[in-house]
Amino acid sequence: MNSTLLFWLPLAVVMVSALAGIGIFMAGEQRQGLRTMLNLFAAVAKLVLVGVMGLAVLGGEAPEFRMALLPGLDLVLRADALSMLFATLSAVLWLVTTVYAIAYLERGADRARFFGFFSLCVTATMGVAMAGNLLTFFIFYELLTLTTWPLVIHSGTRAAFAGARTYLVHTLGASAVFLVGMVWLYGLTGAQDFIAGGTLAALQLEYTLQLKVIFGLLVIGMGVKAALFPLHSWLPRAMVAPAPVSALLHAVAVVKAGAFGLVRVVEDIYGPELIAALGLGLPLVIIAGFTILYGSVLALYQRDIKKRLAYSTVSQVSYIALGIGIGGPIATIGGIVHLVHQGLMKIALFFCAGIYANLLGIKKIDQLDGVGRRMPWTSLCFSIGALGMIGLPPVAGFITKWYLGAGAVAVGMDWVIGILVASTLLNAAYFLPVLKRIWLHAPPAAWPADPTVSLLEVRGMVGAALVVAAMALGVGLFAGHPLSPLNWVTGIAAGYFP
Amino acid sequence: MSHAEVWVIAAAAVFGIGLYSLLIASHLLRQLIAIKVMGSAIFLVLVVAAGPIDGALDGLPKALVLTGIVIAISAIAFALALLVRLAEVTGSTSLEDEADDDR
Amino acid sequence: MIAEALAGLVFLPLLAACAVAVVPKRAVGVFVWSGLLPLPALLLPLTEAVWREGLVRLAVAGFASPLGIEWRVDALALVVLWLNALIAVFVGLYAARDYPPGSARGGRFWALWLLLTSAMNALLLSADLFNLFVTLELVTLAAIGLLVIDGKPAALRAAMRYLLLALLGSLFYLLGVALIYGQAGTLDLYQAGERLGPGLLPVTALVLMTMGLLVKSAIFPLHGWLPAAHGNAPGPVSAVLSAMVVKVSVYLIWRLWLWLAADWQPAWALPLLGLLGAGAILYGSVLAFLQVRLKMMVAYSTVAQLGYLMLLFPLLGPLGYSAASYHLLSHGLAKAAMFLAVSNILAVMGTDRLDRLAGADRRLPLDTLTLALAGVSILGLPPSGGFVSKWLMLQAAWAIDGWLWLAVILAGGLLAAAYLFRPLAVLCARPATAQAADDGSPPSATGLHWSGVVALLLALGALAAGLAPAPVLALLERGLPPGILP
Amino acid sequence: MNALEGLAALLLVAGSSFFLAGTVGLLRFPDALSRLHALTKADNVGLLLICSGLGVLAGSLQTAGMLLLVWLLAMLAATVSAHLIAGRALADDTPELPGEQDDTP
Amino acid sequence: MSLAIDLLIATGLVVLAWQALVGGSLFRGIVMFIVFGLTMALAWARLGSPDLAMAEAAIGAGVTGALLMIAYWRLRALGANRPAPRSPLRARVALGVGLLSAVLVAMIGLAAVGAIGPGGEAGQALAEALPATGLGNPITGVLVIFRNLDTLLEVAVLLAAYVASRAVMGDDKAALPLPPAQDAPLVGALVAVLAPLAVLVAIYLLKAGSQLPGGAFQAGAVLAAGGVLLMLAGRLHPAPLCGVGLRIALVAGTVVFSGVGLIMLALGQPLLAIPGTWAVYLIETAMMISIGATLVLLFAGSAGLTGTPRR
Repeated sequence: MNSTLLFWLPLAVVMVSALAGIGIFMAGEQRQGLRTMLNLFAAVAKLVLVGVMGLAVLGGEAPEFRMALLPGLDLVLRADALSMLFATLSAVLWLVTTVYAIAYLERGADRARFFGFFSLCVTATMGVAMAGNLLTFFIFYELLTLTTWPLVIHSGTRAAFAGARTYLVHTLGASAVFLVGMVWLYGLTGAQDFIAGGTLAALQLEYTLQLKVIFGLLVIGMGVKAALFPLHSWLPRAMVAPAPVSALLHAVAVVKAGAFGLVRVVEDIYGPELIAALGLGLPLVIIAGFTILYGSVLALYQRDIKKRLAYSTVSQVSYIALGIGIGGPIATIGGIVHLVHQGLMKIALFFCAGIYANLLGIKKIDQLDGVGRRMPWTSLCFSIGALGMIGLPPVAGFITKWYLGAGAVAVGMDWVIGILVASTLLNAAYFLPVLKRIWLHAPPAAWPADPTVSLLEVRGMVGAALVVAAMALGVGLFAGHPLSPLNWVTGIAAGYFP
Repeated sequence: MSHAEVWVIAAAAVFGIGLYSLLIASHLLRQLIAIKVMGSAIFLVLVVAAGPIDGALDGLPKALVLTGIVIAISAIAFALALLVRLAEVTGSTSLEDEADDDR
Repeated sequence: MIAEALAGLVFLPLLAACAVAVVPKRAVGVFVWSGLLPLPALLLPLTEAVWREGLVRLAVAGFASPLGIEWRVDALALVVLWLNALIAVFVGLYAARDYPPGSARGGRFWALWLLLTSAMNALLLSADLFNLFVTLELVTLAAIGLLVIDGKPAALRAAMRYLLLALLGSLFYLLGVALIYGQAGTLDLYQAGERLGPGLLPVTALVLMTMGLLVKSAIFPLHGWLPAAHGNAPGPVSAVLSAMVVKVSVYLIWRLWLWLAADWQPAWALPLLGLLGAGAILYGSVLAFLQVRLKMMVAYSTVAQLGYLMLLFPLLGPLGYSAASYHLLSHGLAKAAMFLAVSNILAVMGTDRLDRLAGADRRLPLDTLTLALAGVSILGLPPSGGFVSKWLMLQAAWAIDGWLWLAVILAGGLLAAAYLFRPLAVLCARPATAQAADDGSPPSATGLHWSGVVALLLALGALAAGLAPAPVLALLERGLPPGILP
Repeated sequence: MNALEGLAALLLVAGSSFFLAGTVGLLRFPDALSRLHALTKADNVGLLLICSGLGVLAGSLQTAGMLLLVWLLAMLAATVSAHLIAGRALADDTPELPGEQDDTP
Repeated sequence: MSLAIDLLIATGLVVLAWQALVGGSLFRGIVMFIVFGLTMALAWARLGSPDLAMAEAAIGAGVTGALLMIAYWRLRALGANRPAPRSPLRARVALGVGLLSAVLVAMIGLAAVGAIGPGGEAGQALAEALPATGLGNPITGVLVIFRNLDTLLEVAVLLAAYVASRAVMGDDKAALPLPPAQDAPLVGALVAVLAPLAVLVAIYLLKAGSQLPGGAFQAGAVLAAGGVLLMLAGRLHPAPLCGVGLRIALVAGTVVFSGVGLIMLALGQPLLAIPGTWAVYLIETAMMISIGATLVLLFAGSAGLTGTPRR
């Protein structure tokens, strides 16, 4: 792999969906065929490029794109093991979600605007994944906020704007806090790239208090998007967005960007030893643990399907924070690998919720009676996702919980197991009754809505849901396979705990 | 008291009267005259503060004042055209009555 | 070669303006574009020279500075010259739609437009205090002439108020020049700086000149005339007013404080100027949020953004200096794009009142996008030039532990978010009535019309400024004012 | 104090006294027409005396000629303007000068 | 003795300023302003600069006075309302501000005058460089040779003022109203004498400008005065369109000045260098024509001028 290719590859990966987005904007509303073609071509091209880059990373090389941005500060896009994990996840799920979205919005309005910002949003996610230093991360992190705002207000209703406003208030407020933290950090250390194991060890003695405050600021900055407890309230309100948006947004792009940021801060800036030395792990675990329980309890009370899934996301994402907060190789593996598992499972659930809403007009949980007979395949995917969430063995969720528990014991935080058990019970409490309704209850006389729907739409949406559910299952079953996310994360964690 | 002080005090007094009238006058024409009068006072200070009085006054500030006078008249001429047009269109000759004109 | 470039910058548009005033209507177009388009080309050799030597000097008419007038181009002047050239050409291209060179009103419009461009170039080049007064007057007259070209009553009243205040400002400036000439015996900005010491008189002169210029650049307490003037001006005129005319007097304030008074700056005044800026940011943003009309909102946003330029004084240092100059550049581009987009919306929708613009983005997709992109730069969010200047300013505030300035900059950003996302939300809203009326089939979206593209290009320029600031910042780094140690 | 300077001084004093008379007339007389009468008569003669006095002082014929030209021009302008003002005063048959009654602040 | 005269003129200035700006009717204010202008001309004469005296009298008092008068007449013809007088509170505040500014400027001025060293360095440089140019009058030297960029831009300012006033006018209107022509017999005779005299004086001022006080601006103002007189006497009428000849006259000053400057640059000389006295005369004539034409048009408030009477 010659060096010029290694230089331009990361930029190409990030930019391919941006070009598609601009193309879609230019194409305009009417040319639907061209738009779909552009969408699919860009998604496939990105997947191929990510694949090529993955091979390069496996081959030991580190493709890196560097551009002088500010005096002494560079825009760096680099493909290391961790960024490849998130980049691959995003690329795969983007392709699936595009197929799903095309089917879902067959009769919707303003599709050019939707898909344009949709691809820009993935560009931002890719940028977040590939960022090589905190400044680049911040640039794409903010770009993510800007590109997701139009998606949230897509339907243009009053509720959409209320949700969007809360979303903005939280994210822009957090960005101000994040900016202060970053400026403070750059004030102390100067321009530093992400280096596995952290770069601040030398400063520990001199600036202990300042490092702690900076850590707090950065966690708040990331915490909003990662929906940690006090900062999570925007997530349920942003459910007004159409299903593909809440699927990609709240299962993959926005929420994961926040969690990924937390991983970067803990692992690549502070480094596990410094976190342990400064005792910053414990507060993070406490917040994460509380969020897990808080999210699950609130999910119980939700009657709307998507709201329940939203609160479940709030609690699930905190597993990642929990994992890296506990520290130690095992728990960190559990935390990081949950990045992938939660993504797959949650997107499956959101796809199914979207199908129910779009095809049968079902929005509330008590309308789900007997839907298993009417739509067997969708309900199957929904069940796989739900079981995974609860943490039953064959599906991916189990592996995360197992590693988190083992990791906590290894480090001596036995009480964390209590949280894990409690959350599993709560998950079961809010998912099992739903499954019971779907499969065991008798279907109602007439479904709320039964619009005449083209076969293409049905096959597109259900197909996407099936693919994602299969992947969730496959990741769980073939965890031992060398290319599985689990082994991939074990390799990453090896970098942090030599 | 050499001559310079006389002129400076006169210029200061004229400047003060001009500013007072600018603030008090409600008719724009009066305000434009005030601006022109204040301008003359400033030119006076410019020439007097620059050179020795008994010897030949320094020629450069005089040229500047000449330029200043021509600029002053072009500004006042445009202001008067603007004032007449404003009076024609809105019927008012003062900035105070804020009839809300925008659509 | 450099002398020809400098002469071209001033005399080309000047002679073109004279030609436009003389030739019959059908030939006006040729002279307009031959006066405007070569400007960026003329700047290329100049940029190369400034990059090589850091400073280019030219004694006009061959007489050295105490007697004659001298032209000086350093990094800051070059950056603002580039902004002026870009605005003159791009907003000019936009204006060709509303005021075609062949029309009756077009002749007068383009004569004033060319005079304005030439006057601003002359001002940016000049290093002579009285020559700056003359060019400032020419800029003011040409700008107000453009402001009233449509003859709207509101524009006439705003123009009258602007003219009165501008003339008053010039008087104070002239009094300052009189004092400085009396003390230093020379009118050259840099020579006078060396000859004057931190006595009472030089400081008084500096304060007088600054007061005059503060009125002209509408900084916070003296900003009364700006919203009405920029809000009621025709589209392209409000763009050039906000992006350039107001900035030029702030540029002059910088020249006075950082070059003329480099070594005898009254230290007590720096935080005061900073407070003016902070007041402008907060007051302007709140007022912008309360506006009903889109153009007035953008005008108040100018009042707020000008506050950032005044924050240079408390944050004096290489970081603060390059931050403020970069802000001047990126705000110019972004604000021009925003005003053009707004005037497009005004032209198509017939009104710019927010309560009547619901769902306008369907008919004007391009202009809504421009408004959003320009808003990103005004807000200071990452991929834009605004972010680069905000980032540098935060670091500068950080270096001197300026907690107040840190808070003001962040608050400015958040308030800007408040007043910028509100119109965007309105534009993208789906009014209940329209929903039922056309059930999904959008009204005829005005396709890729020329003026929309020009506005978009300016907005993209503001964003590009965010991605490639390195060369400009390096250039600014080399031309630091004497008052600032690298 | 040779003869020429004596003569010039005499002429200048006479001229200024005529001006004084004209001004007193302007202030004292009741209506426009009588004021015009005072002004046109007294001031023109006064100007002639002063110009000739200066001409004598200046010594060179060319300057004297120029000064007389000044006087002629002043006379021409004075007569025409007096004629116009008188016409206007008669037309309005109002004692004061035109515009006096306008009270724009 | 000379101090007494200075004091007299200085107090005259202050009193006249007060008369012009405060109290009394607007018309009376304008008349007092013209007298103030003439007194200012006296002041410049006392300060030893006849050039400025002539300029102040011709432009400061003469043409500005005419513009004010015609504007006042037009406002009354349009029946513009009389604005309400300001509230007493504002009057007191204004008085305070006026007094404060007068005291401040006085202190600044006195300090400035007190701290004057020998004539400014620029003044000395001017004195040394003047003989080389062959000009006697230092002011014309400064205006046309040493600091000629100022003068060039100043003529451009006049052009801008004209174009801006035309822009304000809007295209629906041929010209602003003018008072009815004075057709009294005497006026015809006066105009027949004064108009050619004005041209003669203007040309004399121009020629004398290089050695003695005078120059393009004073000459231009005298020309303008002649034009205004012709217009008031009904010999010259505003026209809706600006003839080509008039247009060229308007831009002549700027174009000729820039042209000479750029040609010199092309020949390798520094930008705007003036080759010789012939160039000075060329530039001054062009500027005179421009200034005269612009001021007359600003007075007429119209696009152009024509000899034939209005329909």
